[in-house]
Formats: sequence, C-alpha cells, structure tokens
Amino acid sequence: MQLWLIPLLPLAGFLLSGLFGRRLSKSAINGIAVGSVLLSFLWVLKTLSALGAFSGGLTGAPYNEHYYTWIQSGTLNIGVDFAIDRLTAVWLMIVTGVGLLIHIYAVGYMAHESGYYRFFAYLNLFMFFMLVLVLGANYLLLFVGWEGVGLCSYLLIGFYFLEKFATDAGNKAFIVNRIGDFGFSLAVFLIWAHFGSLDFTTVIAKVQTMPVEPNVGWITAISLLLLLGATGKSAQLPLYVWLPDAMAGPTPVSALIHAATMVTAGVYMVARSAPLFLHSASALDIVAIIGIGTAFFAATIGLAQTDIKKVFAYSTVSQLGYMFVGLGTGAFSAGVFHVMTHAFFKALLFLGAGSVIHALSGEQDLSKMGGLRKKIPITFATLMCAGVAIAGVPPFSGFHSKDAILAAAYEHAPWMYWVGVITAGMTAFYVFRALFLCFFGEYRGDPHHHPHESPPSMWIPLAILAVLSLGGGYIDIPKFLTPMFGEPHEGEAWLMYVSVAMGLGGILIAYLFYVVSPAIPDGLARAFRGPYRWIYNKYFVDEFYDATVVEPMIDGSRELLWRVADVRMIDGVVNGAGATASAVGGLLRRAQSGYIRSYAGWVVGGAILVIVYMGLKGGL
Amino acid sequence: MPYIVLSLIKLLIVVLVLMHTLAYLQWVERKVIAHVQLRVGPRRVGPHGLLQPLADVIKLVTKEGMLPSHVNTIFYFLAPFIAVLFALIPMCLIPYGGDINVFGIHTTMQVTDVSIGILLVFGLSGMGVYGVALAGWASNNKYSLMGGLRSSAQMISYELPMALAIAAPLLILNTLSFRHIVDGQTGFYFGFIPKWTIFQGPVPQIVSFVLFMVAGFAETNRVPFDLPEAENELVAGFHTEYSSMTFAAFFMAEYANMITVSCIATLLFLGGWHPLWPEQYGSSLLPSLIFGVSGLVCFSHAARPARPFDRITLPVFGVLFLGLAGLFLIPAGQQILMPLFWFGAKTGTILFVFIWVRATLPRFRYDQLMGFAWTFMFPAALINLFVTALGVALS
Amino acid sequence: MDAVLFLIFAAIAVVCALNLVIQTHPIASALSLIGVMASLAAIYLQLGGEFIAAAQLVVYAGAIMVLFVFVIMLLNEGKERKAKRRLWVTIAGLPLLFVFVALIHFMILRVLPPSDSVKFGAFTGGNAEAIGIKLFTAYLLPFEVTSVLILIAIVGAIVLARKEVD
Amino acid sequence: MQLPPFQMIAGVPLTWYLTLSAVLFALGVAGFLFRRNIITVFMSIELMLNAVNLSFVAFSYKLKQNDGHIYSFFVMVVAAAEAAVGLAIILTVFKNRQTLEIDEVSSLKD
Repeated sequence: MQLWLIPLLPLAGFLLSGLFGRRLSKSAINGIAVGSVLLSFLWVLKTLSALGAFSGGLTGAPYNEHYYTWIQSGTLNIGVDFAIDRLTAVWLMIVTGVGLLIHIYAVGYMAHESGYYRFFAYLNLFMFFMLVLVLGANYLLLFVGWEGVGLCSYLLIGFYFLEKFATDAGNKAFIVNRIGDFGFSLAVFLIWAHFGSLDFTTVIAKVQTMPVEPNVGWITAISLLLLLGATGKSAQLPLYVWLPDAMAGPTPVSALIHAATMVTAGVYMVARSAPLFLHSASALDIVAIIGIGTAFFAATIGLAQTDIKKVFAYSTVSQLGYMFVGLGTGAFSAGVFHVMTHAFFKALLFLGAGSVIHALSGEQDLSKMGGLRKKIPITFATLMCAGVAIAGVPPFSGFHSKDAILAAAYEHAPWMYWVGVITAGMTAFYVFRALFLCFFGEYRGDPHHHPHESPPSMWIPLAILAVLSLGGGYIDIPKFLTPMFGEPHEGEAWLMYVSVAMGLGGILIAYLFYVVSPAIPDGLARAFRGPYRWIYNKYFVDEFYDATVVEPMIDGSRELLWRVADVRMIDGVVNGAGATASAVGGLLRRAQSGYIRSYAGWVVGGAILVIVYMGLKGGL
Repeated sequence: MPYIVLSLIKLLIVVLVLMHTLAYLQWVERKVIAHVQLRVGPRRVGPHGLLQPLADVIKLVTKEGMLPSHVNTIFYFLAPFIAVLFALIPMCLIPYGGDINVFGIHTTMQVTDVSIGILLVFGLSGMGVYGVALAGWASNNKYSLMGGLRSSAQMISYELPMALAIAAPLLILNTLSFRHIVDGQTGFYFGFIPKWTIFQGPVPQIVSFVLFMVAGFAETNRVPFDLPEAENELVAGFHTEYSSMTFAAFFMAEYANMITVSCIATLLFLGGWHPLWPEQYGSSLLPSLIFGVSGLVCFSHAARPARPFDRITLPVFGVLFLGLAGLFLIPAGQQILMPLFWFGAKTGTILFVFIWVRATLPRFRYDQLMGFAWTFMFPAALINLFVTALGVALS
Repeated sequence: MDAVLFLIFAAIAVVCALNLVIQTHPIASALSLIGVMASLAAIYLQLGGEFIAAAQLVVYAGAIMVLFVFVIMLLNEGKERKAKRRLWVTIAGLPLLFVFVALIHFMILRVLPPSDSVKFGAFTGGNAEAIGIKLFTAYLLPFEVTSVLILIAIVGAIVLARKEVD
Repeated sequence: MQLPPFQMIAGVPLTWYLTLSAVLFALGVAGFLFRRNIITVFMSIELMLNAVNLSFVAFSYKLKQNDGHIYSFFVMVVAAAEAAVGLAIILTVFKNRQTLEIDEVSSLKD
C-alpha cells in the first residue's frame, strides 16, 4: 500500500526547497511545497479508501507495513513500521487536509516575507514528522515524530529570528517541551522494561490481559509519565506557558502547528495508549482534572487579553483542556471528535486573524481595530462562522463535540460538567469579544491606513474551513471510532440545553459589552481592579516560574557548574594533562639532537640489545 | 674439466671474430657513408682500403696517450675499461647457431646458455652507461660532463621503451633463454612465410621491432641520438679528453654495443639463424650462389682492370669467393655454416641500417630526444605490449 | 668449485663494501656499491636465484645506481670535508659494530645446522617462470600495491625536483 | 637450465652466506654512522638492503621455496621508489642549503 509515500512526499519537498530553495523562484517553491502536501493528501485519500475506511472497513487490527529492522539488540527489536487504524485515519485526514489548506493560505500570507523558501521547507519538514508521528507503529517512532515536530515548532516560532522575542519564545517552547519529553522518554523506557516491547499492538495486547490496578503501580506510573509528556506537547497545566508565546511565529504556523495538529499530538498519544490509562484507576482522573483545570484557567486568562492572537492562543489551551476532559472521562472518541472540529474552527480563527493582521499590515492589538466589517467582508463572515462554531451554537461543529464531552463529564463527575459549562460560556464571551472589538464599532487604528481584503489564495482556504467548521459536526467521529473505543453513550437532553444556553449567553454579554455600550467593561475592570490585574497578567505564572525554576537553575549553573565544576575540575584536568605532556616532552627533547646518525646509533644499540636478550633467553 | 676447456675455446673464437668484426665494421661504415655521399672512402691502404683498420689500430696503439691535468686519474682510466667490459660480456651469452657436432663433441654455438639470457644481456648492456658517464665526469671538462650527464639520462630513459618492446615478443615465445627464443620461431606459415616474431601470430611484432630498433639507436648513442658526443655542441662529448688506446676503447665499445643490439634484434624478431625460406626451395644454395656470382664478377673485372693492381687483387678475391661457395656446398660444413650465414646475414643487414641511418638522418635536439622517449616511445611500447598480451590471452 | 666461486665473489663484495665506507668521495662509494651489487648478483645465481640476479643487475645496478651517479655528478660536491668527528660515535660505534657482527654470526651458527650446504643448481625454484607464477597468484595484491607505490614515488619525485614555475 | 657437470662437489655451508650478509649489513651501518655526505649515507642504506636481500635468498634456498626471492624483489622495487624520492629530496635540500653535510641539516626549521 506504500504508506511510506505519505510522509516521504513532504520530506522530498523539504529537501528540494531546503537545499536548492535559494536558487529556486517563489512559484517553484510554491509548487514544491503545496504540491508535495497535496500529493500526500491524495495518497492518504487513496490509501484510506483502499483500506475501506470510508466504507465501514478497517475495523479490526491495524493495517501494518514493516520496512526494516531499525534496532536489534538482545530482546529489544524495533522495526520501522507504519500502521493505520481508524484513529490514525482521523489524524491523517486532519493533518494532510488542514495542512494543505494552510499551505495554500501561507502562499498568500508569506508572499512579502524574506526567507520564503526557508519557511516552506520548515513547514514541509513539519508535515513529514507529524505524519511519522501519526503513522508510527511503535512508541519509538512516535517519539521520533514527537521530537521532530518539536524541532520544527522551535524553528518556526523563531522564524523571525532577528526579533529577540521570537527567539526567546522559540527557546521557551523548546525547553518547556523538554520537560514533557523527559517524562515521555521515561515512559517509553518503562514500557519496554515492563512489557518487553514498544509496538502498540503488543503492548495493548499485554495490557488487556492484566487486571485494573487498584492503586499506584507500573501502569499508573507509565500513564502519568505519558501524561506529563502530553501536558508538555499539548500545553496543559502546568506546562502550557509556552503556547501563548509561540504566537511569535507567523500566523499560518500558529494555525497549523499550534492550533490544528501538533498540539493535539498529546491527545493522540493518550488516545493511542487508552488501554494503559483504562487499566489504572487514578491516571484517568488525573487526566480529567488537569484537562478541566486547564480549560477553566486558560479561559479566564483569555477574558482580558488585548492581542487577538493571544486571545485565540489561550482559547486553544482551554479547548485542548476540553479534549483532555473527554479523554479523562473515558469518552476518548468525544475527545478525538473535538480534536477534529477544533482543528477546523481554530485553524479558521487563526487564519482569519492572520487575514485581519495582513489587512492591517501587522497590527495585532484589538484596541487599534474595529469597524472592519465593511472593509474585509469575507474575513468577517468566515470568522463569524468560526465564532459560532467554537461557541457551541447548534447545529454547528463545535456544538456536537463539546456536547459529547460535557455529557461524558457529567456522567463522570457533575462538578466537572458545571465547570465545563461555565468555561464554555467564557469561551463564547471572549471569542466574540475579540470579534466584536475587531469588526464592529469605529476604526480606532491609524486613520491614514486603508485596510484591504486578502488575496484569493488566502480567503479560499478560509471559505473552505468555514464550511467545514459549520458542517463538520455531522462527520460522526464517535461512531467512526466505535470499533476502538466502544459505543458513545448519549447524555440527557437538559445538559445540552444548559451548555447551549451558556454559549448564547456568553455571546449576548459580549454583544452588550462591546457593541451596545463599550463603557461597561472598563467600569468592571475598575470595579474589580485586583482580579483584573491578575487575569490581565496571566496570574503572573511566567514570573512565578522564573522565580522558582529558571533563576535558581541559571544561578546554580553559573556558580556551581561553571565556576567550580568546569573551571576548577575539567579545565584543571585538561590543562594539567597538557602541562605534564610538555614537561615530559621537554625531557625527551634532549634525545632529539637532529643528528640522524646519532638516531641510527640508538637504533643499532637497541637492535643489539634485542639480539642479546633473545640469545640469553635461548629463544628463536 | 672439458666444460671449462670447451668454454675457453668458444670464448677465444668469439673474441677473435668479434675483434675483427669490430675493426672491419668501422671500415664498412666509412665505405658505406662515403658511397652514400658519392665519395670513394679509404682506398690508400691496401686494395679498396682493406688494410685501413690495421693501420688505424697500429696508429691508435702507438700514439701517445695524453693525460689532461686535474683529471681524476683512477676514474679517468677506469671509465673506458668499464665501457669495454660491459660491451663485450653480452657477447658470451648470444648464440650464433644451433647445436653442432665437431670432432665428436656435441655443443652449442654459444659460449654459455643461461635460462635468463636476455634479461642478463639487458642488464649488462645497461651497465655500460657507467663507462660513458664516468668518463664524462672524470675528465674534468664541462663539455665532457654534459656529455656524461646526457648519456646517463638518455640511457635510463630509453631503457624503458626498450624493455617493454622486448617484453612483447617474450610474451609470445614464453621464455627468456635465447636458445628457446630461436626455437620458438622455427617453421613456416603456408610453407613459405617464416614464423619469425615479426610475422608470428597472434600479434605480429612489427611495431615492437621498430621501437626496439629506435631504442637501440639511442642506447648505443648512434645518430640520430648521439647527443653525448654531439660535435657541434660538445666538441666530442664524453670522450673529448681521451686519446689513443682509451679513445679506441670507447670506439670499440660503441661498435660492440651496435653488434649486440643487432644480434638481439635478430634473435628476438628475425628468427635467429633460421633461413628466410625453407630448405626444399633451396635456401641452402643461396650462399654458394652469392659467393659464386661475386667470384665470377671479380674475374670479369680482373679481365678489364680499372686500376693496374686490380689485375692481381681481383683474381685473389675471385678465388676466395669461389672457395667459400664450394665450402658451403659441402654437406658436413653446411650444418655449421648455414646457421652462421643466416645469422650473419640478418645481423649484417641491421648493422647496415645503422650505418645507413647515420649517413642519412640529422641529429635530435636534446629536449626532443627526451620528449620523444617519454611521450611517444613509452606509450607506444605500452600499447603494443597491452595488445600483445590481449592477443596471447585470447589465443 | 662452489666454494671458490663463493669466496671470490664474497671477497669482492666485502672489499667493495669496505671501500664504500672508507672512500670520502661519493662517486667512489657509488662505484664500489655497484661492485657489491654485481658480486651479489653472482652469488644469487649460485643460490639458484636467476631471476633475482637479473633483477639485481637491471634494477639496482642498471637503474638505481645510475640515478645515484647522475645526481652525484649533477651536484658535483667533491670530497667530504674532514670535519670534527663527534668523538663518541667513533668510540662507541666501531666496537658496537663488531659486537653486532659477532652476535649475528653466533646466532646463525646456533640456529642453523652446519650440515646443510649450498650446491650450485640444486635449487631451481628461482627461475623466472616460478617467480612469475608465485608473484601473480599468491602475491598479487602486494604486487599491485607496490606498483601503486612506484607511481606515487614517480609523482613525488617530479614534484620535488622540478623547478618552481613562477 | 642445463646443469654443469661439477655439481657433485661438496657445496658451501649456508652459514657463510648469512655471515656475509651480516658483514655487509654491519658495513652498511658503519657507513651510515660514519659518513657525513647525505648521498653516501643513502648508499649505505642501499647496502643494508642488499645484505638483507642476500639473507632472504639464502633462506629461501634453505627452505627450498622461492618466497624469499619474491620478498627481495619487493625490496628492490621499494628501494627504487625510495631512491627516486630520496634523491629528489637531496636535490631540493642542496638547492636550499648548498650543502650535502648531513649534520648541517640537523634543524627542522628554515
């Protein structure tokens, strides 16, 4: 079935535009980048239809392809295998499909940027690693893809490497992810130590035979370590801090990597190792709690942000929290469902925001926007679609997935449902706050500047995504994933009404605050100055981390590792070796008279000694 | 020890014949060049100058040997000795004919037969260069030194193509001993084309024959490669400072080398002492025919003498020639003489070519000489060797 | 007869070698070295090494030494100047050498039974055919490597000796 | 090759050959140690090589196999290469320092 073609096409694109991009024309680079992704998307479609994924097939064991044995050492035997089952299928569709749209969008968005070929090379490389991550049939390949996408995200966040904040953001993302990856790698080691294999199928098969752990044990440890990795990659508490800063990268990057695909890798990983979590009593609860906490927490921060991309970034974090709630409450299919819908409308939100920024040529501050409704109608319309979708207004996509998750949450623990509902309200509020501030009222920006609508290469993807985020809810992922995660159970009807009501309420309040009488929010902010400052400054989490983790680390490195370990010990040893060598050499130099004949004399003497020795020894 | 005695006898014969050949070869050369240049050449001493070599020898021996000042005496005298030595030794290894029975003793017409004869001859003649080089250096004279340097460089350079040219026929004949080399060339194709290596399959060695001859000219410092003694540049080159016997020694060495090269060429390419066409077509009658005819010619000339004393000399020669013709008709003599005749004929022809070329061609320039060796001869010899090897491997 | 031949050539070799060491003039040394080589060639013949003997003449005496003589003439340095001989070399060197020879001779006598003796022609494995076969079957790789070495040497010599064309 | 008729005479002890080679080798060493002319030193090396060759050939006579001959052949070839390069080096040295005194080229610098 040539699964390897799927990731290799983008890799080829990366190599082409990465190696020769300097000499290629922009159109050529567009052709390579978009073409490679398009091809791999088509190949995905062909493969899936051939496997019968669209016609009720692919229900049983995953379709596996073994290419070669990568590591063969003792009982450790890791092959380069690609496998497809329904979970993978969903992700393949999301990654290649949304990725394709975003590539097309980027052609228009990056048109005037320098380092054009660099950007697309990175983007293709990201596609390659993401597809490896999704297709890999064992934890090690998953890990490879995992690190690869991390690398690409670092590169793309720091794409404008001339700005300090961009590089800082890149480093932050990378370092924070290291913490998660550390957990993940530990988990992989444990899995091998415990199950003797890294293949998903083997591990899961072995897990199925074990009893559920009542209290903490191997499986719980593994699950929690995996979860640590997931929190890193998917920006959950406590490691979410990198994602908002990651918006320093170009907007298509934010849309593709930091909204639609990479950040959902954690979800994929947890869903992939669902049996592990299911066999540990405590792990799932922790997942759910982290999820709901993140959702609420991020939503509150989102209320007060003034940078449009920041707003959406925090909303991403909170939506990811929703997904984890879905996973944690056992409704894996609901979580995955939300991944898909979120991919649609959040990508749309970011791309729309990008289009706005593009229209205002780089302006991101909401307080300098407004009244763009007339100026950029297409962007306005599409963004509105995204808004209603994320707000969970029926019958749009967000509604279905979020509803499924909340239902599962209520079954799991009612309080979780209520928190989730409130969060949903806040989500609706801040999203529409952003939209209203952007499109309604008076234009508050530089009066001499005249916003303009984006080129078709940008708004066509917007339109497609708009359609998807409106109608995407009818792609019944839970039913599709039934063979893997079992039947999705319907919640009672009133839960749905409440959440919908909250959503609509949020929208109304936003309308009241920011369109009808813009005075109110400032009054509120003045009334609750303390909490507002907290929220506005994101609860000073970054400062807290700086004080507790970063500063001690740096000081410790400087004082102990550098001043003592490096300078005293290591340099001491090295210099000592050098000094000794030169001293010995100084002694030996005396023999080095430069008179060849004296050397010869030494040689003869040595030869004679050897002969004498052998003669005495009576050898020969 | 009959072996030793036999060898000594052979050695004696060879040396005697060789000495006279050397002496008269020079006479021949002068005559031939003279006729090429429409002159008469030496004719004062003896009829047709036939006693000229004797006179020369006497002159050289009796002449006072000049010892220039500031020469390195030992080497000065060592040089001609070396030259002659290594020019004469190879003669002992060259066979002049097949096996013979004389007075019941079965032996070969060769002083000694070494199974690596040709290699040995090659090595020994290669050492002749020391004579020239040393002479040039020892006579403490810049022209001589130039000559010595030139000759040593030239010899080293031309030994390579020579060796490669020799290697090709050896590949076909698959031996290093002269005797077997000649034996390998017996027989005829279609009964009349001799199986000499220049004609023999799989690859006829005409190219390597030519290359060998050219390299031979260079090795013996003959025109057009006589740079070491180029008169108009270096007075007389390496033997500028030599006179009388020492000079004669170099002279001898040069001619001896010429003969050696011609002999090797004969043995290696022209089928040694094998006749040009088979017995049954009367090849054994050829010598008698030649001598007979020349004898008759002598008599006819004696009848109408051009010069007064021809009336005496020519009949003498006529009788001589007719006697030789008769000798070649005696069956017992034939098995000894025929090989010698054919061998001598072939060698003589090549020697004539040497002289002919000297009378005809101008001299090379030194850079041309080296360039010719390295850029033409060497590659050509290599290619020829390769082709031959291919042919041998395929057949 | 064998012994006589051997003694003759051995005497020539030793005398020439001594001359090589004693003579102060390079040319003299070179010529005496040639003498050594020629007599060694004869001794090789006695030991049945026909091919090696020929190679000795062609390669060593015929080519290498010509090169030496050529260079000596080219530089034409003249006699070695009597310079302050470093004393310890003389004092230590000569006895050292005698010890050396004595030791080797002692060992040879000790290792080899005096019984086995050399007869001319008793060993015919050294003719060109045998050598060639051995050389191109068992020792093919070393042979090829050596030819490459020669090639490198040629290039190196040219690079070293040519005039710098500015 | 045809054998001459005096092969029945008792031969030469093999040890003579080896001793000869030892003597030649020692003389080569002596030349190396005592001579100061680079070329002479070089020739002493050649002498040593020859001595070694002799023992090679002698031993291959004792063992009745011609590997020794092949070794000495290789020695010759290598010696040829060595001579080519070495003489070129000597020429260069002479060009740069106008001397062949081996003790005057004792310093690696300049």
